[in-house]
Amino acid sequence: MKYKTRLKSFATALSFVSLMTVGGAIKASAEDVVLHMAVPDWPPTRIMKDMFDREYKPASGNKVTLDVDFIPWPDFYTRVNASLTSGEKKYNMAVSDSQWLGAFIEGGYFRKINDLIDADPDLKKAMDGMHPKILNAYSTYPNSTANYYGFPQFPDILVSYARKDIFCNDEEQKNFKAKYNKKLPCTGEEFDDVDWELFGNIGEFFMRKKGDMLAGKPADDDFYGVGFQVGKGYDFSTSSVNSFIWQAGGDIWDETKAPDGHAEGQVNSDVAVKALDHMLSFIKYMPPVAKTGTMDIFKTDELFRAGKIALNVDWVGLGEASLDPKTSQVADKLVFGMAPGTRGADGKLNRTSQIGGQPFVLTTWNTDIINKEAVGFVKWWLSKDVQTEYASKGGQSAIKDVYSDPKYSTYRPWNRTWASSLDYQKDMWHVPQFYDLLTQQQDQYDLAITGKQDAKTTLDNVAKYQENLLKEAGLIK
Amino acid sequence: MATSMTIWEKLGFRKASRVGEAGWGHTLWAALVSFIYFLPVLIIVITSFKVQNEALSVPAKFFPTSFFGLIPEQYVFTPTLENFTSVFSRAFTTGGAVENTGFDRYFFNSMFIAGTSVLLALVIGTLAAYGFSRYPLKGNDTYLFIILTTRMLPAIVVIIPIILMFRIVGLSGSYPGIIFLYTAFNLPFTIWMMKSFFDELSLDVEDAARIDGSSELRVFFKVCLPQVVAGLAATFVFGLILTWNEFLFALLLTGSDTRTVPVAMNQAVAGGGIGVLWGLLAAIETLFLIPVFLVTFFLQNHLLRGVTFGTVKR
Amino acid sequence: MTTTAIQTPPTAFTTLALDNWKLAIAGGLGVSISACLAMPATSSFWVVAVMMALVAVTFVVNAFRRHYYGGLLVSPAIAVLFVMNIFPLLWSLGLSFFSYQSNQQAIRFVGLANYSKLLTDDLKAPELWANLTNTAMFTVLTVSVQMVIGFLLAVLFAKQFPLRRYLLILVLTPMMLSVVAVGVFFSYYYDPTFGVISQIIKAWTGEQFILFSSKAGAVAGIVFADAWMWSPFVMLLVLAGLVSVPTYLYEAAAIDRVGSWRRFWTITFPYIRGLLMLALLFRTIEAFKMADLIILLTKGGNDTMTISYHVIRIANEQNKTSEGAALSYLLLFVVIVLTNLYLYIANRRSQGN
Amino acid sequence: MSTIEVKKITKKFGEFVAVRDADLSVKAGEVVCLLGPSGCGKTTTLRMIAGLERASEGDIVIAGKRMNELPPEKRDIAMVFQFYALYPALNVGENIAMPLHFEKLSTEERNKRINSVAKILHLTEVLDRMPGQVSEGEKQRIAVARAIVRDPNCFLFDEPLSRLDVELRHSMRGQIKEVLSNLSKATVIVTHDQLEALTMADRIAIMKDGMIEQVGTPHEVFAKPANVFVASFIGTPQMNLVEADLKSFGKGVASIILGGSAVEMAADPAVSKLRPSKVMIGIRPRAFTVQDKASKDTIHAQSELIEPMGAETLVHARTKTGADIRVVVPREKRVKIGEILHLKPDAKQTHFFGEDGMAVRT
Repeated sequence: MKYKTRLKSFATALSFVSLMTVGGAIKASAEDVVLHMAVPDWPPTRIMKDMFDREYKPASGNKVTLDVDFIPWPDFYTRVNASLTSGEKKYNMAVSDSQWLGAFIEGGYFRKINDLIDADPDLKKAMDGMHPKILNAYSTYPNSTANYYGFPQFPDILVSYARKDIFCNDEEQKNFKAKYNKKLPCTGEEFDDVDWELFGNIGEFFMRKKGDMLAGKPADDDFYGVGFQVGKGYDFSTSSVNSFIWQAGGDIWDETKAPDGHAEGQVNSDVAVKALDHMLSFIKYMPPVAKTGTMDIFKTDELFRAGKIALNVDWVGLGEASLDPKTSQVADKLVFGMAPGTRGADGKLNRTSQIGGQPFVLTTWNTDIINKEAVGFVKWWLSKDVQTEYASKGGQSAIKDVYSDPKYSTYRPWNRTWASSLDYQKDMWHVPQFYDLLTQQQDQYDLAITGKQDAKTTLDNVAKYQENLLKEAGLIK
Repeated sequence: MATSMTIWEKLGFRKASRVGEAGWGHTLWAALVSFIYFLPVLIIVITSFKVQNEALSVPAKFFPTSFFGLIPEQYVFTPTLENFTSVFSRAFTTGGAVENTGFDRYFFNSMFIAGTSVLLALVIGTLAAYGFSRYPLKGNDTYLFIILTTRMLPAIVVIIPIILMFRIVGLSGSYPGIIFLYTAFNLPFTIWMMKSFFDELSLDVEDAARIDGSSELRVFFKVCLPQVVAGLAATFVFGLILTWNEFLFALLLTGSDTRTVPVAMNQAVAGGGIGVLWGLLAAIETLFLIPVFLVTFFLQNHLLRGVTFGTVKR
Repeated sequence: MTTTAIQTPPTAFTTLALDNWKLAIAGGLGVSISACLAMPATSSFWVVAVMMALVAVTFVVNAFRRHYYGGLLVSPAIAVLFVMNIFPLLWSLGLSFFSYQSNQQAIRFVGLANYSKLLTDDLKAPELWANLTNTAMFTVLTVSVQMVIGFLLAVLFAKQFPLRRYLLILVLTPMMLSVVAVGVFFSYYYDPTFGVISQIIKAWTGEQFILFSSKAGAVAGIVFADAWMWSPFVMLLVLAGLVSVPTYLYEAAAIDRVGSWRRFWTITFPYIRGLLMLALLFRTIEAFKMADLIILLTKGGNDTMTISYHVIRIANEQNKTSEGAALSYLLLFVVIVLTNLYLYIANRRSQGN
Repeated sequence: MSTIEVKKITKKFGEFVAVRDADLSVKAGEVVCLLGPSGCGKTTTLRMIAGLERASEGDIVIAGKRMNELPPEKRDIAMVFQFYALYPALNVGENIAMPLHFEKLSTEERNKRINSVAKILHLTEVLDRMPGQVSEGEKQRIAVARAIVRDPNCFLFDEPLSRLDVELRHSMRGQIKEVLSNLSKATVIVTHDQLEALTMADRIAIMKDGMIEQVGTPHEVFAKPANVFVASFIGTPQMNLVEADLKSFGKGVASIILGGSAVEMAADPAVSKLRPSKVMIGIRPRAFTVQDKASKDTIHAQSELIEPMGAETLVHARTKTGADIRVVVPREKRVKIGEILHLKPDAKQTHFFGEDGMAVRT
């Protein structure tokens, strides 16, 4: 009797288990395909979702739905990382910052797409039509090899945001000429030609106290010369420092040279130290928040939109807000140029710069039907018409056919700089240890930016840590 | 002969009429302190009525009207309700269509999840507290200490096992999952709090009820429970306040359908290709504050009585 | 309170009965272990779960048959806590003895290596100590500020006065806010350009005021925001103590012409001492876990990194699950030692009086 | 000089008037009891004297100084609270010492004072104990000790004996009276127990509904109650108050109809002002003599209930009209239930009250 009771309870438990398993295993029917995608919540992804819903007709005839999980930016990494590493297998596609690739590929979450490209000539054509620097940064792992993983979702570059009303003011032009014997830039083309020296002059020149004359009027608040990202959060200061180091001819630890490339000696080379010092020299021309280590891309953008900065270098992806009079007090006073560079001996500008933006990837647990529909979606997404429409709505494209169309530069004022800037884009590490490398480096840069440590010590610390870590990981011999 | 009262006394600015009681003079002091203390919240509420461009103006604009020219123009902003409508529906891209933001759902989720889990914790925790108080086990204090210990670790430590567990059980992104988790999250506090209430009750009444032939259940429901209503209310409010704003578990364990407001709130911290949408964030927080504010306000008397009863006389 | 336990003879170990919890444990353990060894993780998890359920059922049946009401009442809570807290805790305790990164498939048993590395590695140990010192500093500062402000607010609200109800709720509001909103808005208040505080100071002194330009400023800013948010919690507890002091004692003190200082220490304080200690315990535990405000305000800049933020970085951002787990257990150890010390002192004090 | 004068004080709590126009003066060395049923305003009056409540109107003069606005600290008074208000965190000695800190005495002086009061009140043994560890009677004595340890303007006692059992109460009454008599301070004692008031007070102020009904020595209030309330409140068993018709009055004799019996009895000449009218006749239960047969000065009543009280017997009897009359007869006098009694009231202990309830007396 008692034995029976026990058996019965056992059976009940078992049936409960099997019920749950069956419930979890219900798959989408062949006609109904749902693509689950994790994306950050911001306009480029919202536009994509909107276009998909209105325009996408799958060639297969299946009913394809794109179920997009819009995750707020500040938590995007945490959420995606937790979902992937816990084996939740929730998403079929995900937007990923380019530097996350290694971590999630090594973990076995992101799918290699070479087979899909090879099997599909249309997709291959689309990939070939992409700017090689973008393709390299967004898709390859190990970096610069022919192993592909991602497609561009929103490629992003740094540009100069400037205040036309101030730069083109006659009085200011005259005074600047008198002081530096240089022409103060005013048009977009003139801004394209700004090097860091002129950038520094501009910074110094436009430092104004409240009540000082600014473009013929007394300033209503303190005014600052320049701004770019030097924040401690995420990759902000690293993005700026990387550009300076590359332009000076130095380099960060280069994963393509592993396992022979060392961090010691490279990361803290004299060139790198000088480059970091160079970058630090501009902080005095920035709004005071830069000295607190919290001047991230949003803060400098916010200060610029509030009319506190003359010249700001920031991502194109944040540009829309400065054009919108609802969110920007300088909406009608803007001029854009390429991000500043370092002038070489030949007089040409070296503009090598940290790339922004994100690719999106497929995950490894997708079924064939999901993969098929995902590829269909990708091909649609990378097609010329769709990319053109995307760009016209405020997106950006890495497809040559799209951005080389003369109409492209009319979509947004900064698009003029797009094609020529792409050649200079470069990315930081893609190795799985990137977050470890990044946080320690950000900590160290923060000490330098807030004036607690000199450039040499900073880079020495970074180099020592990286050398140690990468050795442990087997990436340095 | 009537005592002469000054005009001030008539207005209420009198000395205390008895020890421990204070008049309007004290109110004035308390109002000043409360106002200063409340100021950061007030600025959030004010900001919720500002458009983005005015939210960060220098000098800061504090007044919705100039009060007939009393306040200089530079401190006056134009109040708008736009942020509040934007909480629920707005265009996500410049010139894009106005879409539902899902916040109606998120508000429901927050209330449902927090409410259910706090109540559940209250039920389970009260039973356990009664057990610990009336039928002490061997090593009772050790159990209680272990229960308290579960609150000491940073949540991040247990998060990976919990995600794994939820994935296997299929609770990920579902209501029951997060509700059970919050229940567990609230239990230690509930048990500790309720146990101290039960410890305070006089056992004579219960024994009398038993002698009168009441069952153990009846003793619990009819004799004990009515005596700790204030404690239940206080525990409920504390639990609600702590659960209402929980962020990390909600971020990692809710899906897009079960997302709560604290997580969705970050839409306004870096959303729309712009940094903080000050007005929107303020509007979300203001709306989000209202339910818990009202609950606390209406249970305020219980809150004080509850806390006192449970812990002082020990 | 006597438990009316009915003397039922204990079930023999070998009897197959629903109240034979000893056999259930033994059997369950055996089945679980073999399942873990033989089956993939997803299936063995279920087997373990069913075995645990079985053990739970036998316990309940046993308690019910023998009228162990205590056990019956406590069991739902224990079950929930076990599944949602203790089991994951044990799981991560186990992980702390392995070398495991959540974004890599490889897992390897390393014993105490994670712990010893944290404590002795010449790169990690100094960082750990620096973070621990910072955490201790934040805890001491924010908890003492909270105690003082909470206490003063409680004194202000202890008397009965008109509109008290409405003013009190204003003061309670900060702890109802979301940390995200508090962090973001305090970073606005502290902002050197837009911030209200900086604007006022600038109008006053003419000097640019940058709060977060030094460690002292950053710590002050973080402590201020945290204390602002949580002083109402302390206030509520202290207030509860203050209003529980019988009025007649104050009246007697007034008659006896007792000075306010002596009145506080001899009459008021004994009533709030227990609550102050309780507030101290709860706030100290929470302060030890402080991370989110720091992430929102300084991102750990200006040497404001805490141990809890460090754990988040390691376990979450860098996916070093095992190392994070080991670090958390070190932290838990510290907290438990402190709590026991606290309880010891609290007990000795109450016995002393 | 230790005196208390309360002049027309009134206390309002919102609309509710707790005390109305109370007048009272206490001379040095005099003990005045405020007596009345609960809720009559006696404690409020005491608290106003102490300064724990502020008088809405009227003046409070202590030691010749008007003290309306002064807080208790500045009035220099000592008070014993109903629940003793011992400081729970201090031991007995420290409790007694509390009022002395204000005087900034040297430690020896302080100890000397404490020890001397402790000796008077037999507390020497318990000085080191906590209030939770002493008996109820000791608590009471500690409260008294704390009051008399200093030399205040006056003493106030709020229901000092209400929490003690009968025996303790009896002995404490004596102790307190003895202690007070040695101090010669103005003292106000609030009580609802008339026996306490009658034994301890030099004068008694009887309060009802916030008004002082009568102030007088114990003898006065007992023998000459000012009105129906005082008459009924003072004295056990309670005075019989029976409605009657006053028919005529002449030559010091009133003819009345009381409980259906026509009675003639000697009465105060002031009664002449009343006639003829409805009056209230007050007769103490002990003021009856039981006669063998009816006469013109007896009341006809039938016994209904008999309560032996030891030395005496209380008989409840009913008149023809149904009015209840309490009669105390000596133990030897056997009365049976149902027996017809002819009760002769003692004219000297018979009080006439007019329709306004006031005693009619010259």
